[in-house]
Amino acid sequence: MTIRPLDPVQALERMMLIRAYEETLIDLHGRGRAAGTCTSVGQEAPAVGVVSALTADDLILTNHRSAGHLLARGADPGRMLAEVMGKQDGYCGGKSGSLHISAKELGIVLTSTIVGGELALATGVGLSRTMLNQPGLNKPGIVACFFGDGAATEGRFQESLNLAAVWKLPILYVCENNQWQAFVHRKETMLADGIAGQAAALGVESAVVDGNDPLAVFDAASAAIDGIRRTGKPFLLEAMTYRLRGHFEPDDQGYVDKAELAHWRDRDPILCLRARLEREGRLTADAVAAIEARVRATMEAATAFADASPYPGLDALTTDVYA
Amino acid sequence: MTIRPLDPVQALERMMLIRAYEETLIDLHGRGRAAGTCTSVGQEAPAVGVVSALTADDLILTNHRSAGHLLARGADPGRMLAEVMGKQDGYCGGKSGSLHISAKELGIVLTSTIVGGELALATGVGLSRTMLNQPGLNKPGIVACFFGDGAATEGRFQESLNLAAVWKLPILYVCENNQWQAFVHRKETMLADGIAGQAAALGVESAVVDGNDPLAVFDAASAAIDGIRRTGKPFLLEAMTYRLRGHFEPDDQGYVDKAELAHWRDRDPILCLRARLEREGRLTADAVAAIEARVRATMEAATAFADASPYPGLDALTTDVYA
Amino acid sequence: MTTMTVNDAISAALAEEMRNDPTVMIFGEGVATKRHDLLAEFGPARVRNTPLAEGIIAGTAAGAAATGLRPVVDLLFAPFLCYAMDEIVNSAGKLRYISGGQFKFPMVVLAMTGAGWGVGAQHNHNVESWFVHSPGLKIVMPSTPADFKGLMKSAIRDDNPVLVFADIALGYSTGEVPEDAEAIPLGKAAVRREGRDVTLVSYAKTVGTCMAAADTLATAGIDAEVIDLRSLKPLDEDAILRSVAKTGRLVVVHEASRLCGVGAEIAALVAEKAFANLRAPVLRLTGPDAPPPASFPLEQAFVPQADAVVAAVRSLVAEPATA
Amino acid sequence: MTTMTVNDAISAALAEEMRNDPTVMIFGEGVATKRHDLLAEFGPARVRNTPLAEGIIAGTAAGAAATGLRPVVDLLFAPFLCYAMDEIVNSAGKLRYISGGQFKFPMVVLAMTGAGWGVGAQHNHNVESWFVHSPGLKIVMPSTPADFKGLMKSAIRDDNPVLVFADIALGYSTGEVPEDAEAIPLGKAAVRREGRDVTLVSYAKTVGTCMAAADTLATAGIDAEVIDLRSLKPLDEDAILRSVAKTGRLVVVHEASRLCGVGAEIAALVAEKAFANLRAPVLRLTGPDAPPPASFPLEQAFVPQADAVVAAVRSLVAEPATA
Ligand SMILES: Cc1ncc(C[n+]2csc(CCOP(=O)(O)OP(=O)(O)O)c2C)c(N)n1
Ligand SMILES: Cc1ncc(C[n+]2csc(CCOP(=O)(O)OP(=O)(O)O)c2C)c(N)n1
Ligand SMILES: [Mg+2]
Ligand SMILES: [Mg+2]
Repeated sequence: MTIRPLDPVQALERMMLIRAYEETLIDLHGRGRAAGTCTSVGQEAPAVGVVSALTADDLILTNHRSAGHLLARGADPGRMLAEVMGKQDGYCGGKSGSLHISAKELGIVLTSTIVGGELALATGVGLSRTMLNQPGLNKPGIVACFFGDGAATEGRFQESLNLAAVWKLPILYVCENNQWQAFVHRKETMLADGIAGQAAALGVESAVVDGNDPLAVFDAASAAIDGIRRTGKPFLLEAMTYRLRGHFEPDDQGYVDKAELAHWRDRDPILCLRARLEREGRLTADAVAAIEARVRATMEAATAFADASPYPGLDALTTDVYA
Repeated sequence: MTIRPLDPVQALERMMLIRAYEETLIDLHGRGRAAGTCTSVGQEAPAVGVVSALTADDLILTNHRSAGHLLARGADPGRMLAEVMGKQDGYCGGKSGSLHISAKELGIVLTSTIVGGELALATGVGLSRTMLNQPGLNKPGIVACFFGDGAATEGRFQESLNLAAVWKLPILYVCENNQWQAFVHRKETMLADGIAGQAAALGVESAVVDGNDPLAVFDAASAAIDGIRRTGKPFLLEAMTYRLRGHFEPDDQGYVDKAELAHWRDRDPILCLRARLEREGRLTADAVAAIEARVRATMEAATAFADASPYPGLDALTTDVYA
Repeated sequence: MTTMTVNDAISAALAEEMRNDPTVMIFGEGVATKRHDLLAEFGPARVRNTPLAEGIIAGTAAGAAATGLRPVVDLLFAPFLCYAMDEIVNSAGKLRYISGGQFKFPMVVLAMTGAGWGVGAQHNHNVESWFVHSPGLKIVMPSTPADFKGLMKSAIRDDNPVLVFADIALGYSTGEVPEDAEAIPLGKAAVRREGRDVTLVSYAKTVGTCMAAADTLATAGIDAEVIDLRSLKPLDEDAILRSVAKTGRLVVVHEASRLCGVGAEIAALVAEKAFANLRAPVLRLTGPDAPPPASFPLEQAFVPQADAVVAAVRSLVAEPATA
Repeated sequence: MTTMTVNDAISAALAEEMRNDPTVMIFGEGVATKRHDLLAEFGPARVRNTPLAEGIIAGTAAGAAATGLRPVVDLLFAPFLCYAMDEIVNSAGKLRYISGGQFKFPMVVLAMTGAGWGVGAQHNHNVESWFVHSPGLKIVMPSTPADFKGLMKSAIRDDNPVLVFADIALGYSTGEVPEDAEAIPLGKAAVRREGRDVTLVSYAKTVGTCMAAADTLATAGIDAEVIDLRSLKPLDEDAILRSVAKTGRLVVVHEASRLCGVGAEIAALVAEKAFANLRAPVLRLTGPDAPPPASFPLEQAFVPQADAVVAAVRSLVAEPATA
């Protein structure tokens, strides 16, 4: 498996699209046109870094803060917005809403907004990769499971990693340690500064990475995925990052320490990458303007699409309950 | 807090009583006079070692394999047998049966046969120790929570230790790592050889002790309890021991490796302590005979008591549901 | 009389009971952040944030309740109770009985439920009937601020585990609450409107639906009695039977799904104990047997509406009397 | 025809379906140890022991089912399902709907339940009605070896999550099973005995109770029809309504507690849809609203007995006909 390097300018554009998507949604919410949602603002780097390191056959599980993962995988922002707005053309026909969007065609399976649900399901998806990767049943691929630092305090974290270790399941666990768990700071819920130590105790190898640097994340994820494909064993990647907005919309972050917020605002992953690329002469003001224009156009088209999509008919209330 | 030393001969007698109790029960079961039960045969040392290191104010939570803990705490074997036989004079009036005997008067609270239940409840008992240990509400004491290596693979293990660490709860977690989890060997369910590493990752100090040596267990438990009383912080003691009989009665242990069983039979905690005391000249054949006679008499009286106890009246079916 | 919202009524009850009894405390995910008034008044020992782990939160409550405290835990949304079923059902609900009455479990579990937020089936699922089916628990689900306050007070004072479900759509609804509101006894329904022709039994938000339907029916000369159950367990069977004895017709209305719901219990109760009074089939208007959808129009369509209640009643009154 | 026990019928169904379909597999605590025949035939990849962690077992099944496998999981005893409620209810039951029909969940959950082992309320609790109330699931609870075999086969082939509850008292009961037994469709009740005077509806062990009662009633000239539901969801409403249309009288009998149980649903169904046919009150004979006790005489008293069924029917037949 050779891993193509991540083009930093493309990564920047993808991150800017994610940010613009979330800002569009915040705006729609503010105008009463979308339900409350948990945004990924500030966490664009693990999304783009990890997802770029996957191949088309790999499967993804994610959680309530999933827009970055979906968009990094190439999801259509129009269908995503439509889903959040409960429209018929949403990925789930409007039945999911913002919190558990899955997109089978993209290999985004089983998004859960039960915190811990993604961890409980991931082992099964890993198991099916292993079982179906046999003569006559070829289904290659590994599993990437995104979850938060809060999810790591649910017992399912231990159960999932332990089973993956014992059964040797090809799972890349990606913890986006964004320092917050809804309205509670991580320091209030665990003594250690992160969760990698627990993985080690369960026999799962791990690495901690700067979760605001998409290139570092990509490298770490690529190395981890390479190991998973070679050994079949799970790996935990802990990306240290920050939730720059509140837990969900609206949330004034009144409970957040101002100094902490300022510290992390200075590390905004998009501003940092952009500044670095400009510093290194790899990005001109024109190129930035071009990206911004493309992103804006994409989001305008997406909004128009979602707006135009009808609500599902009332008969949809009871369809899709049973297969 | 000064800890009195454990009298090894008394420890031996207590262990022999526990063994005799279980053998009585096995016999009763074989004759169709008691329901199936999980015996503590082979695990007498952690029971006697830990419980002897507690004071009267301390509280105990235990699990389905609790006879040793109860008897080490001074429970009446007659009332225990009566409980297993579903009789009115059992500790729980016959409603529990063998698997979840609690005895409030002895500070044996909230026995659970849901594996993991003891861990989930222990934090609450620890919390009440902390909250009620205040001016005007004096309730001193720490909590000892016994659980198995299997329980440590339930996510409640992580959740319980993590909360105890974060809230600084005065809990001695005692894992009786007896190598088996019903019909599954520990090696099939976890990669590490024990669970102490997980405690460390959660910020809980721990120690591993020879769980077939009651004196070593007593020393380790005493040191741990001393630390808990001083710091208020939880501690995990992992006692390496072995389930010498099957999971429950009857169970022919056909699935158990013969060499493993032989290895541990040679380490039978009662035979080992007895041999050692005899070797050291601290126990004569007469003394052993006297102990055996006392134990036999105790169990005969206990059996007679349980036999004589009536079944509860049918009105008991719906009493004690609500307070 | 003061006018207050349901949310404020809950807070007021908590504050008053915490003032009255030093063993009352509250904890849960974000509880100390969100209830900063309580935190300010009662301090961080009695008002606590927890790790994100519903099982250990509920288990801690059960363990604490059995050993001297009166904990209130906020588990946020009803579907999250799935992570705490063992602690609520197998421990809090059963251990009193299993222990033969040695322990009691004075604890309160709070959770929101119901349509109104538009985030779908993993936040909105009306599962109250599970707990009505389970022994040893009490369940309240009020519809007015005064009832929330009075029933919360009783729930906290009760020596048994009480689940309090708050319909999310009612959170900001207002109502009169007596200044010196006393505790309202658990297990007493309220007749919201007297009537002769038909009995409408409901609870939570659909009580309002029934009141609206009754208004419409009145204009057509049909006189509906509206009963607000308030407590689902204990259930006020007398109030239901008394009303049906008078009206001879019954429609039960709730948002929870139909099969084995509270409406089934009430219909069955009446089909047994008021059969001779019944002049028409017993109807249930409930949510469909489907997960609640996120999409706003579907979410609203999930909930029984006043015009459906009116139509149901008209169909009964049109029915030829059979007795 | 072969004579076999219920336990053997379950094993036979598993083996046949595993032979037919390479994606069928089974795992759980001790499954590979206890089902050594399956292990020998299908190997350790398809027959697995797991760590002691019901949540991740069920979650793994759900994840695997959504991505190409047909897992069967054995969760041992019904109360242990409390640890897996999130995975069963919030994931397996809802994620198809939430995803707008993108995924399906062909999985089977096995558990034993009911009086008979004498070990109390944490091993014996009939919670089937919880799952009937929950969307997206199917539930079967057969009473004969042939039905266990045929319904297990259908459960494994079904594309939805199916829970199969095995009444522990029936495990060693025997019956005729056709050699080339075909799958029995889910959702079809069986009329075990035809009759004109009263309909007895039941499932699992109390079907036998009803048959015995019917024999006694026959000697008194009362002709009872006995319906064995077999599937609790989908429920064979037609079979029930057809019978009541004929007999005009209904007694529902089950071991599960009364409130919001399956009996409530059936009584409510009939009170709505067969009201005009009803000639007498609808009676339910159920276990009490209490945890199941361990004590043998109490445990037996928990379960409705034939003489109580006879008395109930006599009270109905004596009742003056109201239609
Ligand atoms: C089982 C469960 N408990 C609580 C919640 C409510 N909730 C949603 S997100 C969240 C915080 C999650 O924290 P973390 O896992 O760190 O993810 P983050 O939101 O920080 O990305 C909480 C408490 C939930 N959805 N599911
Ligand atoms: C939640 C739950 N799952 C499964 C069981 C069945 N069971 C009873 S004891 C046991 C093994 C427990 O192993 P461990 O914790 O190591 O304790 P040990 O029996 O070895 O003392 C199992 C699987 C149970 N009682 N509770
Ligand atoms: Mg977080
Ligand atoms: Mg063990």
